[in-house]
Amino acid sequence: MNKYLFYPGCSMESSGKAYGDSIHAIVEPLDLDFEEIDDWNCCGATEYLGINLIPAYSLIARNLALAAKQMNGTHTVVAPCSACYLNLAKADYYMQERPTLGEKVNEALAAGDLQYKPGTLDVRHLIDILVYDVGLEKIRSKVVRPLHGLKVVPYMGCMLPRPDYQHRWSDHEHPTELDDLLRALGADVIDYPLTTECCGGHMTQIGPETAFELIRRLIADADERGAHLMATVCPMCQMNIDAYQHETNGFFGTHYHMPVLFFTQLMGLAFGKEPDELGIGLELVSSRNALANIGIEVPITQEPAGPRKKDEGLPMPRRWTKHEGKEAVK
Amino acid sequence: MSDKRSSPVDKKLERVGVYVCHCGSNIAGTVDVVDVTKWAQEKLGHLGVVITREYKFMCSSLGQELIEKDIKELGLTRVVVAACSPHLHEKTFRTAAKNAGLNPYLVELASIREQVSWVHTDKAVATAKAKAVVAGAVSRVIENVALDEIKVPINPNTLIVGGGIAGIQSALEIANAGFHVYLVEREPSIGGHMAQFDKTFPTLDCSACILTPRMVEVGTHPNITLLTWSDVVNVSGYVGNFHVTINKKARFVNEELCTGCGICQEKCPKKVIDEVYEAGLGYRKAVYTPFAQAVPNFPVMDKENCTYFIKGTCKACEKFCPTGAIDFKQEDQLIHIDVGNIVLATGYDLFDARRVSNYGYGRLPNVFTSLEFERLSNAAGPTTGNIVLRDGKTTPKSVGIIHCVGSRDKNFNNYCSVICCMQGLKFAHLVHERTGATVYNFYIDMRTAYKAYDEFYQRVLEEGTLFVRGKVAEVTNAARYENEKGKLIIQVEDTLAGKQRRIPVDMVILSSGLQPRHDAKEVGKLFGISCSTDGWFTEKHPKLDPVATMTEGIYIVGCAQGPKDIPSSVAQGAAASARVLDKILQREVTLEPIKATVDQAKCSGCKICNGMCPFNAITFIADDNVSEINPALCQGCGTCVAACPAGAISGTGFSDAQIIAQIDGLLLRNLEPELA
Amino acid sequence: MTANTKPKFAMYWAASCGGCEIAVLNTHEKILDVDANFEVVFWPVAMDAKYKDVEAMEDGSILLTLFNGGIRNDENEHIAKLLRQKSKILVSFGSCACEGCIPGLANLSPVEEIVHTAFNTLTTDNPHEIYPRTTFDVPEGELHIPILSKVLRPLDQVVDVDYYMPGCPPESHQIAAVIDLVIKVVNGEAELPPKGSVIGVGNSTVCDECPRTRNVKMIKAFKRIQDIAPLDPTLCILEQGIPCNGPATRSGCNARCPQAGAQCIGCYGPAEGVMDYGARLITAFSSVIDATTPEEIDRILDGIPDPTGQVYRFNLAGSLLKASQSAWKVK
Amino acid sequence: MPHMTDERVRAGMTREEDLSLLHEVSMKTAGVSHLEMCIQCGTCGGSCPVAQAMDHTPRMLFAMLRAGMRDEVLRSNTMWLCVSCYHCVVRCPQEVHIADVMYTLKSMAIQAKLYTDSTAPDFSQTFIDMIKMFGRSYEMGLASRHYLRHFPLRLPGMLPMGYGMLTKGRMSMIPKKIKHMDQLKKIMARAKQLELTS
Amino acid sequence: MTENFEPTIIGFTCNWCSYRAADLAGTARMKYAPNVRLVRMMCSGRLDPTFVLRALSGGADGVMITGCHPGECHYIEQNYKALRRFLLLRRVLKGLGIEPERVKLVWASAAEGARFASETTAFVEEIRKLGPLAWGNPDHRPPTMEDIESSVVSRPPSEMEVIV
Repeated sequence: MNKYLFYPGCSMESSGKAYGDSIHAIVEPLDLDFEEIDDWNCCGATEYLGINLIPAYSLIARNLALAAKQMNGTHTVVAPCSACYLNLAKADYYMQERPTLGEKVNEALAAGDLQYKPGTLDVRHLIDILVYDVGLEKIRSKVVRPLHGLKVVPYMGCMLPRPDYQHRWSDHEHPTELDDLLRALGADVIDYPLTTECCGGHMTQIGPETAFELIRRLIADADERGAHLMATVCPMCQMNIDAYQHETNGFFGTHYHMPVLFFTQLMGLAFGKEPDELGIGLELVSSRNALANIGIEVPITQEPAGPRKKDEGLPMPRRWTKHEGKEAVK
Repeated sequence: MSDKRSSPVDKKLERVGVYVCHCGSNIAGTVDVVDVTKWAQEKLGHLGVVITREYKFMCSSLGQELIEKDIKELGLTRVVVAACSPHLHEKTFRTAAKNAGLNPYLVELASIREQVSWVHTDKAVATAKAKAVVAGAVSRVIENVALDEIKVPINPNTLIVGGGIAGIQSALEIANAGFHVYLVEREPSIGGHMAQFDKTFPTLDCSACILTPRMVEVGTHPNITLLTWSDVVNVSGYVGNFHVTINKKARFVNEELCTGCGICQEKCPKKVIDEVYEAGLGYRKAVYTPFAQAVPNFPVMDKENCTYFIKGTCKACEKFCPTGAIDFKQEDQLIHIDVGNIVLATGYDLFDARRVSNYGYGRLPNVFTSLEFERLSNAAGPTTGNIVLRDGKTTPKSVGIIHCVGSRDKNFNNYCSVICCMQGLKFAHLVHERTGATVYNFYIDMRTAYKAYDEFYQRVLEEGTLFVRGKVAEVTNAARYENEKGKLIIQVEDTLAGKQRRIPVDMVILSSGLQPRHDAKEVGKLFGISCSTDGWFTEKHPKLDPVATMTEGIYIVGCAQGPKDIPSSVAQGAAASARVLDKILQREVTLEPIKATVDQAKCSGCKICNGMCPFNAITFIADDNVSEINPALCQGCGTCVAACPAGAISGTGFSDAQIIAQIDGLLLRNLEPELA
Repeated sequence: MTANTKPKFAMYWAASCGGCEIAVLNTHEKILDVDANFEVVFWPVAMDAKYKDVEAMEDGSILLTLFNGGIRNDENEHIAKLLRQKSKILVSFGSCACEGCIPGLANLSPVEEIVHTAFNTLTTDNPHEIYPRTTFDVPEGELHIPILSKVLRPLDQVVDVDYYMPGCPPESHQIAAVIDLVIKVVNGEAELPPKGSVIGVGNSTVCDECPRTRNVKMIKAFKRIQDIAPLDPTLCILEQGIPCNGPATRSGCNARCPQAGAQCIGCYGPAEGVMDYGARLITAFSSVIDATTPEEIDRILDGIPDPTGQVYRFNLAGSLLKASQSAWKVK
Repeated sequence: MPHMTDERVRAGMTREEDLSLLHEVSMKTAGVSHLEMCIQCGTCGGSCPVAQAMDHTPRMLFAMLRAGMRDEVLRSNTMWLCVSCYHCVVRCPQEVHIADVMYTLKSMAIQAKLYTDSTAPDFSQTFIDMIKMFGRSYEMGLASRHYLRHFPLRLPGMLPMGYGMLTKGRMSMIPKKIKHMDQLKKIMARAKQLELTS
Repeated sequence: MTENFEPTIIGFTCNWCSYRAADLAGTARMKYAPNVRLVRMMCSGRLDPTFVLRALSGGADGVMITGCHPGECHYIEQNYKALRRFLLLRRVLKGLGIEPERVKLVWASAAEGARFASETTAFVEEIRKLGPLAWGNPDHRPPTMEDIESSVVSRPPSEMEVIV
């Protein structure tokens, strides 16, 4: 169960290098075997779908076809980037839902001696594998330096839990996977209502003012809630919030300093890895001050608010989780 | 082998009359009725068609007289009417035949309106298809046999399951007519959801004020046996003769001795959140009556939470009970009753608003469900009627009421829950009246389609409630601007203004929809009735028979059949009672003679049919090594007929011979005598 | 030939295996009653006779003809028509004549394929691929062999039949009883049953005569008999998951096969009034399946490897569809 | 097929033609769009994080599609602002594939050359050009080409960022290229043909 | 030959759902292909495979069996029995060289007039693609709408044809 086909995506080698490095660092302690899909190409991000239909899906499907060829012992493709994950999952799903699309894409693939039968592969995101396959129990057992005292805002981003063709996530709006994982690392996880709000996506490139407003909402709310840093699962989110924070501050005349790290970097730290091994320091908004909180092992100063005493007010309903039966939180 | 062998030699020709209806231009507009008539005369004459006629409206009294006259004068032994669907006028023409002395089951309808003229456009093609349909009907009617209706005696007692307002109404109607009713309720008290409400729309009567007298009447009625804290566990038998087993759960309170004084509840040290009656917003004790006016007024002990049952000590209730009515040794008790009819009034469950996670219920404290708000605004509720936030003290200054929560949404329930619009308006009025807060109602479509409902909408408009047409996208506590801090922000597209709006409020009320009881499927199975895709019990006919079900003698009323408000539930309760009384007063019930029978000479006792019948109509007689079908239990589906490997089971109304003949006719294999 | 006042008797063997003839002889002494009460005028397997002799007989002069075998070629058809013409009572005798039987399974294949299989497969040593010809010129003139028809037909699809006597072969005790009856009729001591009756059979199906215990059947898997060891000797065979044709098959054989520990394969054909035997078995087998999803049902049905052969082993030629598409499509 | 002018739409032109636009959009969308099921509830417009900047909310756009207002729809900035966050998609009570419809409208607008601001289409095209050249995205090439053309004034403010990205190795001066570019090119060429014939 | 081919199809309907769906399609004036002629039964559980065989051997090119959705049977669960028979019947037909697609099972509730209409039209097209069945006689087309006008049904010629 621990072998997977791996689709890194373009950013893993460039803007999201820290993500790539930190994934590399945690794979081994968790007994995961990630086999990179040979000669994969860019998934087209959100750009191609808005130009042509068949070419866009053929571009994505080439990766699926290559992965299907490479299947041995596993039919699961792992993508760490939310946009790649969504594109791959989407192509697989729509080729089935609209058979004519599937036929045409396969006709195009045939020009390169490839073919893909939709439904052959399971396309999953890295955090899905970590939470549901590896399990929080195992992750907890690898923690040697708990992140006690580090106030983290879990930021899932939008393209991961939505549209969720295969019903993999606990919720579309307030999924708990990242919260649970960060909690397993010992971090103080802040309830972040904007966890699946958009970071602006490609708007930083084409409509910066719109994008700045979206970035502002995210960092302002995180700041308001006293976060030391944000943890993300997506290179695009990291890039937008990190690299454009300076410009956003300039645009609004604000002075936010909200570092944003990949959740895998935090996992690496908790597992006892060294910061430089995990790409820490590659972020433009420095996390040095934030991480000082673990470096000096600050004791837990603030207990999370305990259950409300009965006489204080009216009782709350129990919280809903779609995956009540699923082995997520042990 | 050849089928020649099975058909009797030289069967005497029947005398068949074929009547083709124009239905004004409904049929004649697309089908050449005159051509069909002539064709039937020419091509089907050898089968015994002696007269064919066309007429403007066959179902008119003149049309019927035409048939009656021909039956008498021409000695017709079979009649085919090519007109509309049998579901519309089969009865009409059967009655006409009966009036003329012909067995009504020797009449056959050929549907050339719903299945031909209304669904096709090409006249030639439609005419040709009409001919085939008529040919099928002629072949079939020749194989029809005269049938007699079946009569079964009726037990005058009635079982009503569910003690909400629909069940209460139904019970009282029957009991007042002088017949005995068993009313079974699974909660400790009758009253149902209505007992939880504060006010009822559109007149704003106090719910308890109008409900309590009815509850008391049920509790004291000499013709009603009230069994609360009880479940129906088994049902067998058939209309007029049901045998029912009821499990009366242990109350741990002796009903003979208990006076309902309430001391046990007062002394019980264990406080439990009341998830049922108080909708999770208040507390009760481990021994409790759900509310002050409960009927019956005997408490029940909640075994899961009682300290004595958990730890083995306490017994405070027993110590203080003045009459010694507490009985920790009480056990569940099975009660067997016989009844003639059953009314199911099992009600609804409230949609679980936590599922709409973008509305934040369960995450954001000041988001409330409709049922919570009912308790909040109820003078007998946990806040004695003060509308406050979840902190228990702050009065909201602004309130948003969201309609269609979980309803009209393919992600949840795809139907309209009917009551939510009026409920939302009622809440708006109550909030406005009690707190003076600014109230917003968010709706997709305002549905106020009954007497005095739209007037209530106008009244709420007049009171200054603000209406925003748009399905709310989300409720969030993530403030974007200064004025949003500390508030719940309702984000919505105001579709009439064409703009996205963010409206900060203190409190959000979700007008949650209704959904079928979580165990509706199992209950349906227990009583032998079915559920729709949505999960509501299926009525016999959605318009013309809304309280009866496919199983004779079983009726459905109130929200068990589908979402509805109090007036409609009451009307249905009464309607079902009228149907039950009708059955009781007839003393016997007439059943459609569509039944299966086993030819015992042919039956080999292979026991294949015995597993086929969901109504347990087929019994195996071990001594004779044959199976037998109880005609009163048989519902006439014909599954066993098709299943019998020996061809030993035959079914009336839809016999093999009839269906085969119809297939041959439809394929025009009957246009000339088959040559040997 | 001396004048004989005894009623005349004939028996003929068309497309069949000959088992029916053996079954008649297997009635032991009863066969002597036939001789005592009838004049045997035509019985190719038992005595020499020429078709010409039969052709010369007066129409209706034979009282009783037992015709076994299906109609597979023009010779069969000619004799069937001839015997119909000459006989008062024509009995369709045995499963082949009644419903096609095993030879009828050839109706699953086109006739060329049948000939090919017979003359050019591994088990046939035919290196020059010589096939029979229907006509052949010899110095003496032209020789003919019968021409195969494209499908095999039961007797009643070719001529009018008075009675049917199914079974592969009919049980000897049933044959003896029928012979007794006809002798009684001849002597005016009994009356013939109505024309078209099935004779020498029971009223019900095999289960009626089967002593095994039966319950309501719910089956999670169909198996073949060789896959179950040992079979419960007292429990219904179908209940043990083996497709047993007994529930749909006419009684009269005393449930021979189930009594011997094997499933009924259906040689007595359908029960009284049944239009299609296979349909009855389809409904019987599907009725005992304990599953509600198409996938699960399909999985269970996979346990019947040849459904068509299973339900039509004896009855294909006499069924509603009579033959397979490929047999019909032959030009 | 000639497009209806907006004047003709306002004059209430034939129903068949109106529906053809809705149908066309539906057919060009990946998956089953469910566009005809829209009940105009506004969930999409309410959910959209960028709705304030849109000419029309998505809901209005769907109403305009039904009305056959082709040019007005394709000139709208709505689809160009869509950030593909899928909030509207999971909340839509009628399961309309809103985000995918937006992609369709973008491609239709490009084809009809009806977009009012070329920034977005250019960015997409540049991005795709890089992929077609290398098989992978090339951020340096993309950024330099794109910013010089559309945001020359933003460049000074972005210098620290660009510098940081380069020095921290988060942006490469040299593009990465896949091994089988020939195969990818063949696939894309065939796909393009199929798009044209469909 | 299949271009002008108008299939003849027999449809079996359940009195409570699909027959009412057909009625509803009529009341709503939905248009669908005229090739299906309906037989009403009380339940899809009444469907005897004999009926299907009779229809196919009697000139029908396809058979449509309709019933309530699984779990919604008016007789509780009888449609599951129809499903089982249908699945075995299709296997037997396949053995006889009849394309299993010629017999189709469609679930349609009383409210699904539109579904009934669209499924009917779709099935007619599927059968049109398969071509005539012409059971027992490849040269003889089953009676079509036009043939009804002339109304003489030619019987299959003798099966006795010279071969080899």
